[in-house]
Amino acid sequence: MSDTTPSAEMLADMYALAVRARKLDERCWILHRQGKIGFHISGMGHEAAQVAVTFAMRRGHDLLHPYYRDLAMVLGCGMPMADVLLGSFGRAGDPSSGGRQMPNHYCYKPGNVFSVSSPVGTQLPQAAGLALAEQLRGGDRVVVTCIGEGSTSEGDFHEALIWAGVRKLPMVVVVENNEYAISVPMKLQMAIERVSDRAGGYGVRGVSVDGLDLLASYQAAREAVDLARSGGGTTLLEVRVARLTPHSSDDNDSVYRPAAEKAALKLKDPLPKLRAQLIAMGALSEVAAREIEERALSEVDAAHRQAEAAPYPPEAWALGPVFAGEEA
Amino acid sequence: MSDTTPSAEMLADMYALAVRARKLDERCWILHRQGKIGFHISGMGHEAAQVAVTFAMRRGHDLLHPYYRDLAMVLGCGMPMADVLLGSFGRAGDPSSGGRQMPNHYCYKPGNVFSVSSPVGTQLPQAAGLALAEQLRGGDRVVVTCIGEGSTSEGDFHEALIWAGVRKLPMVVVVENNEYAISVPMKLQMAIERVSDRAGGYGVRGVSVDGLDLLASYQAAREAVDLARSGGGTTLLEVRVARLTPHSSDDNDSVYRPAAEKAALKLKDPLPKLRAQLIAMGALSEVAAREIEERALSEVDAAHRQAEAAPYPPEAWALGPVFAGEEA
Amino acid sequence: MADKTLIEGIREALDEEMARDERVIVIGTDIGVRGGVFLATQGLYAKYGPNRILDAPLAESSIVGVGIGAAMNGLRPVCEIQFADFIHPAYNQIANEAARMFYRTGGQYPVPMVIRAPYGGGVGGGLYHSQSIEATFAHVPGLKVVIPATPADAKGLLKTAIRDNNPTLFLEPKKGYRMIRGPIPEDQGCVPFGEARVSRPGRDLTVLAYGMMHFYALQAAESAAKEGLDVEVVDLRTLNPLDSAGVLASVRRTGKALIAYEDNKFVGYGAELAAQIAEDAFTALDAPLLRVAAPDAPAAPYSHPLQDAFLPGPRAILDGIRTLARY
Amino acid sequence: MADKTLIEGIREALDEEMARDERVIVIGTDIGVRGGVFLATQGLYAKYGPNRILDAPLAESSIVGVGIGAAMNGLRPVCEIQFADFIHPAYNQIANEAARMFYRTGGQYPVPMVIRAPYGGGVGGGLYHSQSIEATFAHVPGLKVVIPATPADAKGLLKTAIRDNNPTLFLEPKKGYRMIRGPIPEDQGCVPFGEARVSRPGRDLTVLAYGMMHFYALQAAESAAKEGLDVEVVDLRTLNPLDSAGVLASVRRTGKALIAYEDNKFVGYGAELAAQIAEDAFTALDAPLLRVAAPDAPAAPYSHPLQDAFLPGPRAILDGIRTLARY
Ligand SMILES: Cc1ncc(C[n+]2csc(CCOP(=O)(O)OP(=O)(O)O)c2C)c(N)n1
Ligand SMILES: Cc1ncc(C[n+]2csc(CCOP(=O)(O)OP(=O)(O)O)c2C)c(N)n1
Ligand SMILES: [Mg+2]
Ligand SMILES: [Mg+2]
Repeated sequence: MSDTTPSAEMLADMYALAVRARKLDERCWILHRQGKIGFHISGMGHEAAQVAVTFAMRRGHDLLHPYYRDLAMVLGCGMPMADVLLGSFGRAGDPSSGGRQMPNHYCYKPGNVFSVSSPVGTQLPQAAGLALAEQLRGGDRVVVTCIGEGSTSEGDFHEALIWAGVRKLPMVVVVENNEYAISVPMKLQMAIERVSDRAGGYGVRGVSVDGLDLLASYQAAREAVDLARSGGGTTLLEVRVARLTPHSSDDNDSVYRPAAEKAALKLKDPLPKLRAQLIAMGALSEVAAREIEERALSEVDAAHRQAEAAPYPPEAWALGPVFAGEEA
Repeated sequence: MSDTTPSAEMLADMYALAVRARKLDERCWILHRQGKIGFHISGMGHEAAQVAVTFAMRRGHDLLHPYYRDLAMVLGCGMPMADVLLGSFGRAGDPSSGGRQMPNHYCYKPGNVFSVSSPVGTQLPQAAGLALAEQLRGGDRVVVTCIGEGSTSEGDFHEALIWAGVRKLPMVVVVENNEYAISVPMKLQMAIERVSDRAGGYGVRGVSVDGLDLLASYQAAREAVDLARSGGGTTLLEVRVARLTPHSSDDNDSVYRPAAEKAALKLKDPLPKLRAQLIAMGALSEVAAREIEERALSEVDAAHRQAEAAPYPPEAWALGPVFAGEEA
Repeated sequence: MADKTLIEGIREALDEEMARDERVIVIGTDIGVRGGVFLATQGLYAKYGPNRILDAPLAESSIVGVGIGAAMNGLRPVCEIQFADFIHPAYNQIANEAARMFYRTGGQYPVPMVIRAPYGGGVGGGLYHSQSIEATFAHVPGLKVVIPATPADAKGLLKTAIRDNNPTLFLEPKKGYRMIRGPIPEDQGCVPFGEARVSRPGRDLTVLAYGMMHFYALQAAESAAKEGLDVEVVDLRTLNPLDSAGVLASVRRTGKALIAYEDNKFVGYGAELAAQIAEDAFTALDAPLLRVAAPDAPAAPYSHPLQDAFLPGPRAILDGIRTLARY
Repeated sequence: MADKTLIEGIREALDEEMARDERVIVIGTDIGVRGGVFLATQGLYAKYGPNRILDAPLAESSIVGVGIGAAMNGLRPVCEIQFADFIHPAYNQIANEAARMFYRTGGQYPVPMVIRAPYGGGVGGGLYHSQSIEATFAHVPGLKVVIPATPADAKGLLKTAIRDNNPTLFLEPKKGYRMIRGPIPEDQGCVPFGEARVSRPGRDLTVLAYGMMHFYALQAAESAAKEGLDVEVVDLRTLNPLDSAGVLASVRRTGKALIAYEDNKFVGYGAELAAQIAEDAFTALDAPLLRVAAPDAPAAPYSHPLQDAFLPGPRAILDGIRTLARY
């Protein structure tokens, strides 16, 4: 355990990543309310778990096939804030898709981040394929893929986990369980208490962890990534998180989420908790924390300015490229 | 337990059903070798388990959504042998499909047997829907559906089991595990020892039983059906059986099945074992057993004659009916 | 009679059919308390309860597969797929199972089921909230495919679909949910399948369209009228069964046909219309056929300039009308 | 040069491409020791081992999905779907994922993957071992669709597919696996996509076909010749990209076109051919277009008289030729 305990420096970096994601996320909601961007889907409440998983990876070396809430993860894998916002604004410079996909459908090749799709669950068999290729060539890269708990109901989840078990793939399947799929509560997706209970049926390791607790999540993620790298196969890692926002900017969750539950959400926010914890541990001073927060905000401001000023894609990008050119 | 212990009479009936299925099955292989029928896929080695499950049902009352190996089950639900053979010969009188589907794609409405499809696994969500309708209207019919172990890898298996768990559906999912999916061995389908280990991930009951042992299978099936009827939800019932034949008449299993394994298959045949057991128990005399066997053979002969003499469907049946006529 | 929206037509049909026939149930995601992401089922959960309005697990293949089973056991399910783009996981249950069940059982097991799905672009939905899927499914024998273009038809055709004993894919032009308005008669009944509607008579040429493109076709025809062109617009309403006779009759009258669809052009539904015309109204044709459709790229992109460049609309149809008229 | 079968062409292409490029792997069910149910991979497991020939779980969506991932991580998978009828569970991974990946990443992530599937009827396979699926997939932008009609093309087109950087659906007319024979040159190389082949030149009319129907078209043309009709037969070879120029050129030469396909007629691939001809070669047409295709019922039934009644063959094509010739 001790060798995976994060240093004070790393803890500060982790906090910085969580804050960067949060500040950018908040800005997106504002931009949406201002009518400047057409859509936003948020990672708020998932950040601690996402940061933990990201830091457990060898970032830039390992492969990430994320889902739409994984803002902290893609930032952690090196995607600049401005690049995220270029997507939100649908601008040409959007490295995910050149403005073709909806916001938050991340792709960031320099960071080994694969393209987020809308149809949920499709990334899982693909992640298994990424891991299979890695295994066949004897590489040491681990594949991390993420999915919401509701989306584990899709057949693709099952099929991917079968591959994972049968071939002992070097993969971590992170289920970000926020207990809702839009309005549908977890109990209508599964008759079990923990998503990780599904692991046994596939012969893979199953772990559930409090995803609001960054340190616990980091330990769990680190073990899973290390195990995958050392040939021990796949872990189904459930992080229990909270969706602090409506499903997306198109959603009104007060229709289906009890007022008391919504009110109690503030208490679940992992960030204040993390901040206090790190200060108590001495990993962070109040001053350093505030510096991190201010730096994140300036970064958001700069990214916002840059993205908003960026040009739209040329119309021709609507038409292609559809097919890759030939090469031998 | 005692009230579910089969009477001697019932045991004799069970043996009779197993023998009828076996004799008919053997005839089909002969007819195929003679070039009289185009295809056969066999239930040999699965009969004990199938008979057990069938007798655990209220036949004609409960619903059966079987798969292609379930010859003993459809006979048990009242399908006449001749009707089976009309399908094998592709004749008009085939009650399954009027000659439209391949042989062994059973459907027998008078016995509440739903139509077998070729794409494996599709029957499972449909069976969940049958059970859902039953539950919603407060009916007491149980839905039994069957699938091979290889086909449990399909996403549809997962999705159906989720419904089963979430809604506590009155259903029994029978997995007939013969350790092969055509040539692909079980270990390439799952990294677990027993298919029933998959039950835990769905919050349904999981049971594995020696499907070569009719009495053990009957107890297990009876418990599962009774539980379903009494509101206790779904059981995933794995019956461990043996595929005594190649996958189908199109297959040559000596390419992939070790000779020693093939030779040892005879020892797994559930029928001689059952016969000896019933005689030892006093449920059957040697004479009675022989009578059952001879009666089955005459039944096969008669059915064979009837089916072979039956007319082909009119050409118009190729074109329809495609759509059901309107009714208010 | 105050105008209503297309989505109101949908909701009224569901409500009235559920009230009329207790075998009708609705299965889908977020259709319960949430009332559906487009609010098609708003209020129905409160009215009919959890045994009639069933929030499903997020698993489209099972939404359809469970629907098939329920339909074969006495119910009449209406399955909602949240966006047409997400029907793809259910393709097997729809094409191999629902559509083939009646034929494969020699008519013993009808599957009285409706699958509703919002489809089409123009709402900033990008590649996966904009797709047109009608050609893919109209090609499947045994499946009916319906697309309403007015609120009254939305109601009347959905009622027919629910009462029909066959699996029916009911595609709703989502951009039109609130944009397309019109009267719905108090006593709006069933609108029969297989009857196209001449929504604007004209002599110079025929525009064949459905869904949102029908809405645009009327606009284009209006503009063309100002240029002295008398354009007939035909709303197909049901794609399978297709009212071939109605289509051919119009083309025979005008001698020219523009076929408008929002889907990708290549092997799209309009190709079938073109083929039937070229086979059966060949001698009546005074000009080549002309298709106005989306390019053969994946789907309408998110970024607004790209979306606009991608989607065919009134302008593209008007251009086509002018081209044909000049011929 | 001794004649070979179509399936031999497939096997040779796989073998040579695997030998040539170690990134090529094969994924499917029963493709290992069993060598595939049609023996397309016979001998390859022994030669290339379990790290190149991977027996998959019985789960088509994952066979394609895993293929996509492997393709994005440096391999060049050839995924085998045992029968085209069983590709339906993978429709989502093919249409929403493989085909859209390159576009949705602005060209960053090509998916160099081949999906092979035996298709078509006439082998007593009933509803689920007889389907034609080309129209469904040719309509998907971003996916190439190829159908060989000769052993040499089977080899040459499959080689091209494996080297192509795009997802390619490679459909093999299973009835022709052993029935279609012909020479395969020792040095058979890649056959380019997008080039239709005039397999029989003629002046009176054009028959457009592919796969098994091309085989029948040649037979029908032979019979027609005896009646004094000089029929041109064009083998499309690749359905997407379609060699529109080649198709139109032939039709312009002959003035008449019969479009033959084994799939259900309605919204089938032939509709697109008809549409393009009616749009772009209208003035060259001397007669209505004519499609010869399967009826709009689920698929070829099992029982032989029904199967024969269902499937179009040389006789139906010949009848069509006569009809067109008389016009
Ligand atoms: C195949 C498919 N069906 C439906 C949708 C619409 N949809 C988008 S997100 C979502 C809920 C996903 O819930 P969950 O997996 O729990 O993830 P969360 O959003 O809660 O993080 C739904 C239904 C979709 N994107 N894809
Ligand atoms: C979706 C689909 N894929 C492939 C096939 C071809 N196929 C028919 S049976 C079979 C093996 C099934 O194995 P299993 O489920 O173990 O049942 P068993 O035949 O052993 O009883 C396969 C691959 C099919 N019928 N459906
Ligand atoms: Mg969730
Ligand atoms: Mg098996």
